[in-house]
Amino acid sequence: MRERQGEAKIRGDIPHSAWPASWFEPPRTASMVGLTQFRQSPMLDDAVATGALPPVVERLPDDPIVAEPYESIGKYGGTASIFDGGLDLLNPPGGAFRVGPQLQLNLPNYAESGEFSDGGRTLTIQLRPGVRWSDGHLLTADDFEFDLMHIEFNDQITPVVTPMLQGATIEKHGPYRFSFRFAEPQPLFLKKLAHSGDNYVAPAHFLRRYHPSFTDVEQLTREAEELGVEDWRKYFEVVNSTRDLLVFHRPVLSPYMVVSKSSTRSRFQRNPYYPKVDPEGNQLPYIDYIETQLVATAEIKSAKASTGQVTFSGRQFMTADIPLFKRFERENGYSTYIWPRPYGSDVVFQFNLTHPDERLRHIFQDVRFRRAMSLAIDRDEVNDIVYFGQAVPRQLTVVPSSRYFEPEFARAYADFDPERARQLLDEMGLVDVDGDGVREAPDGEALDITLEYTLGETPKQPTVELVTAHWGEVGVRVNRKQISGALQSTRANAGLMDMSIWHADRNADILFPIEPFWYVPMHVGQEPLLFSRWARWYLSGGTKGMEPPPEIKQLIQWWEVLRRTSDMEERIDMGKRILRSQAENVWSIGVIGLGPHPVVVKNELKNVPRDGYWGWDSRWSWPYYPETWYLEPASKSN
Amino acid sequence: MTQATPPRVEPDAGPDLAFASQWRLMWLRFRRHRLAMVAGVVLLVLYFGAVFCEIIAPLGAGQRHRSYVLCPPQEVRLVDAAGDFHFRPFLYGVKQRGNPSDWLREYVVDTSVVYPIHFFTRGPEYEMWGLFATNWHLFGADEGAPLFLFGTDELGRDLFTRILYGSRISLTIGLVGVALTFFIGILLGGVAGYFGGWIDIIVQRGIEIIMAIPQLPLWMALSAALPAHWPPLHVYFGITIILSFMGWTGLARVVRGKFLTMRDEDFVVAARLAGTHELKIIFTHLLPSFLSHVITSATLAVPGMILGETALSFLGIGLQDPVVSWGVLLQKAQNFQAVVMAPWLLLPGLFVVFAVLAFNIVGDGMRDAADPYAN
Amino acid sequence: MRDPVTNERHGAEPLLEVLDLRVRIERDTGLVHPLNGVSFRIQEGQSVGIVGESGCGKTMASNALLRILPRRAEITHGSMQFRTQAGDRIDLAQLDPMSRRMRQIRGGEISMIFQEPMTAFSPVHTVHDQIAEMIRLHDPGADKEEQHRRVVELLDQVGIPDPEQRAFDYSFQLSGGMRQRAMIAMALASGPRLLIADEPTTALDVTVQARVLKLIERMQRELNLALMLITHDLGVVAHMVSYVYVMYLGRVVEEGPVEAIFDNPKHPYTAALLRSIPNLASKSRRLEPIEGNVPSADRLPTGCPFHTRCTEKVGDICQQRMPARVELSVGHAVSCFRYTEESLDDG
Amino acid sequence: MLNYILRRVLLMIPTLAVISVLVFTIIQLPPGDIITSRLLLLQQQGVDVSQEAIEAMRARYNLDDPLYLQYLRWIGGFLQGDLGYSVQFGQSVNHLIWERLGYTLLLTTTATLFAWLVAFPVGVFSALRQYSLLDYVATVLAFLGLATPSFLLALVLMYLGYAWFGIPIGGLFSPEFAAAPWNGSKLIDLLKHLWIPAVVLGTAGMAGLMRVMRANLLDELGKPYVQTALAKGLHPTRLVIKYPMRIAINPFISTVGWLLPHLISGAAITSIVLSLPTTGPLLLESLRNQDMYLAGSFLLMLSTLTVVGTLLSDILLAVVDPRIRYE
Repeated sequence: MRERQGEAKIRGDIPHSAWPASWFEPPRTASMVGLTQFRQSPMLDDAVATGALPPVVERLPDDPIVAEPYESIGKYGGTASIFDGGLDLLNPPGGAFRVGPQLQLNLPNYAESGEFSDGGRTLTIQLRPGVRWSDGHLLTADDFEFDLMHIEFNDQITPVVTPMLQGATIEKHGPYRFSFRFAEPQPLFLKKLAHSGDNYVAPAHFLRRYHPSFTDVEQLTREAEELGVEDWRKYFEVVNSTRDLLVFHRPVLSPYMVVSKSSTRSRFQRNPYYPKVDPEGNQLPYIDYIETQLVATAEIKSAKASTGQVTFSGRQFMTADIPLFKRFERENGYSTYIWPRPYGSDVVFQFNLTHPDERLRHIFQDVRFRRAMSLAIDRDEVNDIVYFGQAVPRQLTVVPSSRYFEPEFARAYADFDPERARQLLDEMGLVDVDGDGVREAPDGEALDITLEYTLGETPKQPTVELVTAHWGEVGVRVNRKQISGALQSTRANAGLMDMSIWHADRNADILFPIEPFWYVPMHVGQEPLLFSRWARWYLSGGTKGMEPPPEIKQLIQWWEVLRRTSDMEERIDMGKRILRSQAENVWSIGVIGLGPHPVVVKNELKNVPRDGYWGWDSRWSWPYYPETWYLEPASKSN
Repeated sequence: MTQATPPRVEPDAGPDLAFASQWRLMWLRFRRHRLAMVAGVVLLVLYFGAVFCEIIAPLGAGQRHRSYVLCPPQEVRLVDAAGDFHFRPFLYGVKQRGNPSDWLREYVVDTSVVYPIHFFTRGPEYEMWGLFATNWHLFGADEGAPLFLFGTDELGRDLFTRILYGSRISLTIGLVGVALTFFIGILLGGVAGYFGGWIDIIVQRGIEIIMAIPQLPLWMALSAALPAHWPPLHVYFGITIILSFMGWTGLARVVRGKFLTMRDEDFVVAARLAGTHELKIIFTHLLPSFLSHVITSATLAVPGMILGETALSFLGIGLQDPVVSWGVLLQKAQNFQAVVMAPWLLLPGLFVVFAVLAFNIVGDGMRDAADPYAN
Repeated sequence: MRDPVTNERHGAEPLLEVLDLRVRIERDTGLVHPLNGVSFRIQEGQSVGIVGESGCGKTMASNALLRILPRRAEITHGSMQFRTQAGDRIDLAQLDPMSRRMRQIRGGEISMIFQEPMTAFSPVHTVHDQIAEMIRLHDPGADKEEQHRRVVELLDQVGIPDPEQRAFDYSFQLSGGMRQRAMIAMALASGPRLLIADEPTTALDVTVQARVLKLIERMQRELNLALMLITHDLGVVAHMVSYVYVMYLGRVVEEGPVEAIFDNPKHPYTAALLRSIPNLASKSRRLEPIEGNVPSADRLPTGCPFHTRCTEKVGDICQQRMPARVELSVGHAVSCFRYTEESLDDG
Repeated sequence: MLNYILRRVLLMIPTLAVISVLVFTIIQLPPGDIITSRLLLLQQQGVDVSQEAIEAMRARYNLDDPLYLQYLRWIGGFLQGDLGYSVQFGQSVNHLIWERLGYTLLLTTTATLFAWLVAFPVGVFSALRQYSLLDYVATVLAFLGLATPSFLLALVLMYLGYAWFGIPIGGLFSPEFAAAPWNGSKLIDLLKHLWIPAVVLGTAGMAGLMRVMRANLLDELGKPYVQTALAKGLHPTRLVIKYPMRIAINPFISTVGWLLPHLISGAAITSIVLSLPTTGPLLLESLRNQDMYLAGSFLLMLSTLTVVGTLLSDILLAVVDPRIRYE
């Protein structure tokens, strides 16, 4: 039916050859390439000439990081225009580590290395000497220590500590060498560090001035009042915010820093201390300026992108927008790249297995019900109507490129078999008593299920409409109600909904082992509804929520092993046990995975890879070296 | 200026006669307002469609066609590609052009496939007014025919059919809402105007307060407060109540003003002296005396309700699929992509405009007709 | 004022002579004929009454004179010869209603007092403003001070106390009588020669009515104005005018000196009208309202317009033909088959 | 007069008090609160958010206090001119609102001017030439304007503006001018963008005003004082201007005070469709997220504006209409 080749590609197996081989390895440095000469963007020449900036060699680290461009050595200059809220697409954070292009690796970035010892209880990080903040200060172990001790562990600023860091300490071995010491083995912390960019580092030299541990609280309070913020805490938040940079010019590690900002527009300029160069010794990034514009709605974003108004965009676009983008490609001088979303299922249907109402809980906990619901879905129809037939109908499980993947996980109860579904429902005693075409609960009362959901990210609305229609065809009526994000969060957290949906991210190797919350009740949040009260039980050490049955306790057990072990084989084994349980029990129901996502790239923007994964797991563009993208100066472009 | 005062009614002629002749006069005057008559006919047609949508619609409202997603409107033809005339209308087949991996869903007419149109034919089964099941349709074509007079939506559902079904909700929401509005408006406005004093002050303040709060936030808050598990019918009434909650203030003001001026008129005073109960005075003496005005206002208030329903749907806080209403249908059309790639999705908007226009014009005609001093 | 002035053509040329005036209005409901050949005449300084029930076309006739008919009304026939101050005779029916000439005649030569002083004044302009405007329009030479002096003088003349203050009141601040006095002052402000008073007292209290009428009478006498008093109230006419036209459905059915009309009404309609007036009917007699209503002007009866209500019909002829005008005595004429030749013979 | 104003101002106080309670209720009515929205944001930034974190944050923002306390805290600040701090935007509400108010005012003024400049003459003409061709055309167009949902009109105009005139979609400036300093060509660029929202926002109001003007004028034209003035020999054109129009304009005046608050919130839908940097979308956003201080202060401000606007209108009306003044 479908082109084999196309299928292979869309299945998520973007081959290694899609990207430069060096992207899969720790980056080389200037000395390894043999670079001795470095160049800078001409826009900085004046500042260097007048002495406002030191020469480029002095600004770069001792041994600059070499980033290899996707296609070609770029040219300096230009202004990229992007949507507000998409800034990080061109301005990736400068963290110690970064995520590899296939979402399996965590690669050193500003760190030279990170090594676990003591059975995963100690992580020693060696920073590259001479990496600087955008104000010229050196990045040192102090900055990590400050973040952990004074931001992460200050209960006024961060009310609750990230679980992995609870009880951790930092030990400095020198300006560029330090160790995290954890209370228990945290071998997955490196993945976390890579995925979260620059979350665990802060400019200590700058922030001390605004922190009560270093500056008089009363003075801070006074200053807060003058600024019109409520207290020193909020004041610190504003100062430290990467969104409110303008007033304070908080130093950054990313390629760009803000120069002007209003509530609707902002302008960013290259960071003169950015520590990376291209293989010819040109300091990155290539593009001098980024301008962002605030656009309120996704609809206008896609309209603007389709008329060629932005250099790079993709966030908030929908699969259904693809024809629009394709239609105006030539006319408006851009290309539409189709990047798959690395999600186990674009839409995952979750019944509330810990529903407060015992009647419904009983039905939802019956594996026959969940299997029947999964078998009743005509995934091919969803694929045809919503995905142009170009995505992968599958059960919820990890993406195919994952080391935890087995094909049978994706096939489990994913075929369309309404007869079998009806049979299963009949077996359960869910039969249509009054002959209105809708099944009643075994007690003869109406089976009243409401699906509450919020939109965004993936084609949720059409999928929900189709799937509930499919369920209606086997006699299970599900009411739908679209609710606000805020409400989704409250009700999912509290486990109050009958059922809900989300997009099943965290199904690639970078996040699956850390947060396998689709499969294990280890997290309470807006996304997973299915296990909420079991998860609360687990997180509270058995004091709150609801005690899970043994099979669920088994899942938790496996995960406990998985997250602590440094043995890769054991980790994969545990992961597969967990996923096999999902394939057997269909804890939640997947429909279509690896959905095509439109990424709109202006023709003058070069070095953007044709292929990539688009989503939370990859942090969108981050693994694909946006710092090496450049603007071809306007000439006759084809 | 021919001193054309209406015939003075003798006191013993009784109010009924005056009443009847007032309506007759109104009708006579209304009939002369040609535009209003046309608008009236448009409304009748729309409501006819709403009442008999199951029969008129060739397909089911929820019926999907997976190979005709966002298919443009198809032409019903009498003349074939060769130029020959046929008495039986027919459709040509439609197929997608190009490769699915082009990502462009474009359709071309396939003249090699012909689907004749049948009248009074069997089609998808439905339950007429929830009373009995049947499958008779006014017209239809063979299964799989692209009988999409207004094209299809993003799930491949026939828009013509859905607009018809949608009119049932959209056109009644106005009527039900206005009825509610008027109940509240007349009650509160009447009470305030008739009794005056502190009751009046309270009602007046209440009106002022409600009018002072911007409409959208009130809508949002109220609709967010509708319980999640409510079935569609309850939501429908909930939305209607929300819409009416805003609407009554204007009418209450008018009614209050009328009552204020009328409560001291002779016939009211006479009734009061005769010991008639106050409420009875309101309903038997005051209300009928400006009923024509009230009905005219009602007609003019319906459009606000219809538009309100679409605005709520726009904000995603109104009715939701699977309920089919014009607002729900328009939700799919509210982006640039629809305007460019599938403009037929805007057709429900045209129906909204038509209905609202017609109501306004009819109301205008009624106002002219009801005004005894009209030229 | 009770000189038996005849209204014949002999003697001085009349100030105004209206001949066979017909007006037609186009309505959505069809054509309406409010005036169907009205003829009357006013001499300089003479006061004339036009009497009839509501709907008989009295007001239409005065509006036709000033050419301020409603938009879709038109004069289809007849003439309105008016002798201007300068001595020219012009046919008002031929003038362009929008023309400068016509506007000069309105107010300047012919002034009007309307029936409802409450609404006849603009509510958002002061009395002073509106009277001064009248002066300004017809005497462009008068400067602000002159205007003010004359406004106060006029108000004083019509008997408004404290005119300096009252002039700057709005109409709704004045009592009904005061308003009508102000209206009279405004009508007189431009020094007209013909004053049309259209039901000047209907909207007033009885006690005030007499005083306002007295005022009109006084002003007419003092300024030697011609007065055209339009009213349904024969009682008013009796005291105010010397000559009376009785109108019915857009026609004059009887005309004559006021004594002749009152003492010797010929037309059954006139007689009926007289019987329905309280202060003229003797105390012993019962009031007799006229049977039935005035037929609507869009469905005029055939023949004599009054036949539908007439209690003294001559015969079928009444609903077949229009009776001719018959002069019974000097200045007293009637249109009724009872007095046409054949009927007279019978009598 | 002074007495009247004083009495009205005094009456405003209880009204505003009730409104403030109502506004507070409106924001509290939907389930959930700002913390949940704030969490969404944190999660986007990659911060771990657990139930414990939520509870801690609720405590920090005093969301566990009794409602009346929360209300008192909010209204107390409001009375002192402190509109509070937007949790969602991380800025003071005063700052947020002021920043967008400029464009809102610009848009509102343009839309109102457009509405009045069209509605006024056309309405007058329609009334003077009732049932003429132009009257019919104006009537139908006005009804069309009233009948078209604003978001549809905005969408279609936006597309036509792009397809026919090449006006870039969304916003008030072309990209090349957005960050540029003010100069002539930036102004022209602004005007090029401005007309679509101005037309969309103005249309419904214009249509309504046109009908009101026509109806009022028709009413007034039938009044006896028009006959009086005509009988005075006044030229008909001057007459219409001096008398009936002068009175027919009063309803316009009585709505002047409401224009701003209505357009600020009413323009929200259009602003969302056209992606305009006005206050409307900000208000909706804050309501959606239950950003208490932003939404609450905003709403209360609008309501106060409406109440004050009504009073101003009434005073203005009393100034121009002696009937009200001397009541």
